[in-house]
Amino acid sequence: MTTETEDRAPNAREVTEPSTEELLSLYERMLLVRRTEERLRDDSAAGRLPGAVHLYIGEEAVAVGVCAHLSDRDYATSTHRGHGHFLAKGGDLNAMMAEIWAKDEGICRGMGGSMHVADLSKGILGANGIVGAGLAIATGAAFGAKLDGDGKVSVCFFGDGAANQGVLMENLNVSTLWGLPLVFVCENNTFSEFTPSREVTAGSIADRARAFSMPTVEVDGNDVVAVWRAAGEAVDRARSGGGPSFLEAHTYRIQGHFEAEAFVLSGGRYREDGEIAAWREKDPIARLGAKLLSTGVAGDEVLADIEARVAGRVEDAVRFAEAGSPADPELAEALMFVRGEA
Amino acid sequence: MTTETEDRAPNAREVTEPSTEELLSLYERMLLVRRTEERLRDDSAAGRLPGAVHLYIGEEAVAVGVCAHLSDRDYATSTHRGHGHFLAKGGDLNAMMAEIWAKDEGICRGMGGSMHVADLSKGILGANGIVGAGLAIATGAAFGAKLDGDGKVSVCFFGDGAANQGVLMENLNVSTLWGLPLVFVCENNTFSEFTPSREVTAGSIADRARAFSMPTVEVDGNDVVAVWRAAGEAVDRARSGGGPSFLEAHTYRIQGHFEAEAFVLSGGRYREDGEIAAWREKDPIARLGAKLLSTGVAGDEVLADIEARVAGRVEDAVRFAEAGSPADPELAEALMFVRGEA
Amino acid sequence: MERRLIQAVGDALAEEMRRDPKVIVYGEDVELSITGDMRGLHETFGHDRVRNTPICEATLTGMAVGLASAGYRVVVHMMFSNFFYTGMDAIGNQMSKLRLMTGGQVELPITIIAGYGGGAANAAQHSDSAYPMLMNLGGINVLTPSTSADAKGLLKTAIRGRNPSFFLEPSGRGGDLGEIPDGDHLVPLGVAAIRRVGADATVVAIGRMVKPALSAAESLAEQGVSAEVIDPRTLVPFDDAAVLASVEKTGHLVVVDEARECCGAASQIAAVVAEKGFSSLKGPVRRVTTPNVAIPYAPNAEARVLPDAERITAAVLALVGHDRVPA
Amino acid sequence: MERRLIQAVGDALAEEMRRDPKVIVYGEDVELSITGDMRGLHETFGHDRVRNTPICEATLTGMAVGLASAGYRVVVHMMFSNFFYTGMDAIGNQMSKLRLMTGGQVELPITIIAGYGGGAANAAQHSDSAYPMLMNLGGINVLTPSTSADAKGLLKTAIRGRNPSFFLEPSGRGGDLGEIPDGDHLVPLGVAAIRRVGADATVVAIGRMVKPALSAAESLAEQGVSAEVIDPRTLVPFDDAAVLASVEKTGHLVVVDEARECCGAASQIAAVVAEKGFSSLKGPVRRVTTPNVAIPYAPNAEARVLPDAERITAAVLALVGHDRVPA
Ligand SMILES: Cc1ncc(C[n+]2csc(CCOP(=O)(O)OP(=O)(O)O)c2C)c(N)n1
Ligand SMILES: Cc1ncc(C[n+]2csc(CCOP(=O)(O)OP(=O)(O)O)c2C)c(N)n1
Ligand SMILES: [Mg+2]
Ligand SMILES: [Mg+2]
Repeated sequence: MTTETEDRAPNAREVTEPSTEELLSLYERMLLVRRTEERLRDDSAAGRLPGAVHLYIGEEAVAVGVCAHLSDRDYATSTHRGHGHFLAKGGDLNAMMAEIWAKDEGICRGMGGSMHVADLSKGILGANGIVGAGLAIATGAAFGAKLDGDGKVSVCFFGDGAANQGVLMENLNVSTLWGLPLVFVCENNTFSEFTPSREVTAGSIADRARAFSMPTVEVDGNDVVAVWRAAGEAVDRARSGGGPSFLEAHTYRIQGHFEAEAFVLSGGRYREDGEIAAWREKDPIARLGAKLLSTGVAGDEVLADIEARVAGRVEDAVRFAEAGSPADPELAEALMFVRGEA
Repeated sequence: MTTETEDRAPNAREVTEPSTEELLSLYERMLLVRRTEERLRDDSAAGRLPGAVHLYIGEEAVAVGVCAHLSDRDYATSTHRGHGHFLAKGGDLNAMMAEIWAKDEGICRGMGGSMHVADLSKGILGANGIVGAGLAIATGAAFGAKLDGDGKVSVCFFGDGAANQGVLMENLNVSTLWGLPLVFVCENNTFSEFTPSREVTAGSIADRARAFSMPTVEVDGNDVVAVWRAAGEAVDRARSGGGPSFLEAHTYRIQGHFEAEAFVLSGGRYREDGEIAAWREKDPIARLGAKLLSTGVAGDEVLADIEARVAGRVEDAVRFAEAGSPADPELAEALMFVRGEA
Repeated sequence: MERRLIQAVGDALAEEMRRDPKVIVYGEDVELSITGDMRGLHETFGHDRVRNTPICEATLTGMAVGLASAGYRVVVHMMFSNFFYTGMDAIGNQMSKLRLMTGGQVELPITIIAGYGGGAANAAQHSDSAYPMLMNLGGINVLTPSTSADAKGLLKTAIRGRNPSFFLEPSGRGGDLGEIPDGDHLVPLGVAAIRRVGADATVVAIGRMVKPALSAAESLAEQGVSAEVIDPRTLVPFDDAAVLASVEKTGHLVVVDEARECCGAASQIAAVVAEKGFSSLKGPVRRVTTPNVAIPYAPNAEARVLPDAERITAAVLALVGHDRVPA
Repeated sequence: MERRLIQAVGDALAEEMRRDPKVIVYGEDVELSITGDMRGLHETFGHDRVRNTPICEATLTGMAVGLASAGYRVVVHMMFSNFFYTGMDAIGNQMSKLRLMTGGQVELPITIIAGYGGGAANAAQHSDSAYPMLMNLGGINVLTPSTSADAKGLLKTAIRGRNPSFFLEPSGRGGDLGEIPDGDHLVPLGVAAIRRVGADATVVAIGRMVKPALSAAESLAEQGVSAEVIDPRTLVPFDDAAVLASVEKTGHLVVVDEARECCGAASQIAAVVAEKGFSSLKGPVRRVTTPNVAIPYAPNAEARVLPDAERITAAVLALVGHDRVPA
């Protein structure tokens, strides 16, 4: 679904459009996520990464469109597919790559890995390997933000599969009751692992939020400007004390569930190549690029510059990661507790 | 709320009214639950019962109106407040009382107690001390019923407090997807323990089911005929392959959360006496009694006969329980596993 | 000052909440406080700091992680330790792991309070002593006070601490009256208390089991057997040294634990002594625990499965019989 | 016939499903079978009997109780043992207790399958060996096959059985090829297998730990130390007798367990031997386990915490040093 249905928008500010600068920044951020993940895809295939990687390729507009409205003081929780959220929320690329390469310079010192990149200093409360776990964590952070009373906002990214975990309903309930500054962002990429969402999801996910009279919007998740607009309203509402909102972004997972998928499935199939091809046509980055060109916001050179800058950053990050020191094996025992403390 | 809003009722049979016989049976069943529980109330106060008892006084119309449509082959799951469901579904009164008195003759041989009365031979899968736990158990039984394909139905009784457990949403989802013969019956008695529902429940509980396009009815839970009618449609729908339905019965808990409440609260208050008095006016048994008299379905004598018969049964049951043998303390170790088996 | 255990809990909460505005309390029915340990807090500290929640344990434990990450000290009341199962995801997958997983970025000052154990005919779903599974997670402190003073002092330490802690109080009894030192009474984690000095056998008794262990020691004394009773006070961290030192002196170990035997706290303590204190042992170690059963409702059946003074006495006598002939 | 462990699991399922139409399999992504152990079942047995579910572990475990109560034999795939935490309520409060709570009315033939353990850089939330908490519940069988033959035979026994069983397979490796007897191969629960006969020390190794234990025994043999390696195969029920008999012979016990040390399976086994086999022991028992940490992602850090042949060898040598001088 690619309609943008706005049910209710109390306290919403005037809908604005991203400025030229903002548009270019959205483009660059999406491209950074994409090129980073393409590199992870290749390095994973080449056996250079220790663990599994779950890629966000094709879904970049969601994280980038939402996080454009957040500052480091705001909170976000993420999923097993978390590189995009991490980078969009301002996480350090080098430290993320070093993490995935299991290095001591990694953002989690090599203890977390791809599925668990977190940067507390940026409000990134962490990618999470437990489907649905980010929901309550985001609500807790939103509760803290509300108690602080200084306009911080908490955002929870979660998948269509996670939307079937009962914790969704619990957190819709708590956040509504307490008027928390929380934005639910459901990334409906049509799959839970290899199971098509429609086989495991009754009704519409957005309706589950509407049952709580929560301001709810469905948006084309491959249109970064549409996401930016909807998220802007939701974030503003949260900041100004208007309580939680719900965004369902319709998008598509271009890569497999994780990069070893083909090996694991050994020939098993759950989708048609044609479907993937059709969604490639809706690529959010290519779409914004074409729009930037056609509206004259940017010329070929500007885009080429961005491409080059991004490529350089990714290259640097990989070099940084490769040059890092191995993780410290003593950390496991040293870090479980804050030492010298109860 | 005491309106009876019917959203959708596909596959519903013609709405019928209970026959004279059925009306008298509803009356007697409600009275049996009431008089039994009054006895439990008194025996608990007198310190004659080992554990805590949670009473259903005032809510009898719900269990009785629903279970009138069920046979022993159908399944029901219940709550910590389960005596009414047990008796309405045809559980043996003597065996229940012996259970609460912790006797070997108890329906669970004294191993379960008040909060856990179960009679598998009657499809009573058990009262449950874990709020919300009955939901998935009922869904599982409904799945079995659907696989059996012989028209069995599963009913899940749960409270307004339980409706805030995420498992509600999970089971709305699964039962809708699989078209299970399941009837959700939410007993909204306005309290979770000492917390008024409205303080912990955002929106309307029925709306949570409507989000799944599930046939959903809100009904006056103190009007046994209204419950009987709504449940009849839902049960018929389930039996005939029409899938799950949702019933929210609005009612009120006349007694405390449990019988030691006054002691535990030591003066703490969470509701006004006037509220209790107002709900006593809507007593489901008195209401049906008055209706039976005013419509000439029954005269004073008939009702007096019923009263006497019920009193006799309760008296017998208490005598049965008191005369029972103490529970067998060796059972705990003997019963954990089916012996001689994996 | 003499206070019951639940009053000591309330006192500790009030003091810590007064001391640090970042301490937040929530849970089901904490405002009226069904278990009594939070009586009055809501009136004193208001809705922002003491708040009733919906029934949704999975979210209550997960929310604690988020609220702690946002800089608060979180206290969650979960009523009965059986409800840990309901809220187990965030306990097992988040709370106990996130500090390591984030490379030490996150600090989670979370204190979970719950009642545990049997003895009140609450039946299987309200009588578990569900701490062994917490002990196996790593990353979580487990506190089992047996006195009012320890309840207060341990809880204050936990709330002020920087790690997740589970504070387990014996369910629904309120506890006996006990003297509490004046002032800012803190009890460190990981330091056992010797409740009775003895020479012939070491009895390690956990939480509610300290009382029957002491009465067993009493009757053992009458039979000429001198039992040393150790209350570990916290199971994680655990004071290995205190137990090992005692066993070095006595040569015998009995561990009394209300949790079930298999992989319970008694197993852990027995294993530690069999590993590190083997040379001190003059005979087998003994676990006196609840067998591997669900707790039955009937009081006679429940009494049969819960450890009591009689079983403790018998276990000690069986051991000291190994190296002494009764006088 | 030679089969990998996951193939043996698939074979067992297919055979039992063919044998009994009441066997139903469900779980997240069981149709395509992400872990490979259910490959082909959906095509053979269809949607009624092999069914993908939404992601909702709390309901999957609870539904198993209802479906079993309705007369079916339920097999649930839960992928990783870490997800037991997510579905823990019905495991801890229902599945393990309802038979007693209903006075024996209910039978719950439920088999839960999941992968466990580390070694693949899956990090903390996908690497737990979450069976000690199951062992502490009572009322649940815990199966930890180490060979293809046992995987098949134990799983078939569990599915045909009348009690809840958890079947734990080492995560994501498929296992080595192993010979499986022809015909209706069943392995009884509660009977340990002696994987290698030895005289100087008993090494009890659980599940995936059998392999490093055997290679440790190999290198110990080169050093003149003869280790007996026992694979308990099931942790509940546990074959006390086999372990005690071996310790009686060898005088030394090392327990190797991938679960964390505190209240883990190794603690239980150590405690049993310290209780019932004390007089056989010539020295301390040793647990070789994962320490009380979350499993780190970095392979070097992960390798450091997981038990391996080297640590097993060292533990045995430290013990036998007690009563023998190296040749
Ligand atoms: C509690 C839990 N159950 C199951 C899994 C296994 N799992 C990992 S990702 C996934 C599918 C998630 O689907 P969705 O939420 O839509 O996210 P997407 O992968 O599509 O981004 C599953 C079932 C898990 N990690 N955690
Ligand atoms: C999982 C769980 N959490 C908390 C409790 C404690 N508790 C028992 S009854 C109850 C309130 C239930 O409210 P509701 O579902 O409305 O049922 P009612 O008592 O009103 O019939 C609570 C919180 C419990 N038994 N189980
Ligand atoms: Mg998805
Ligand atoms: Mg209620």
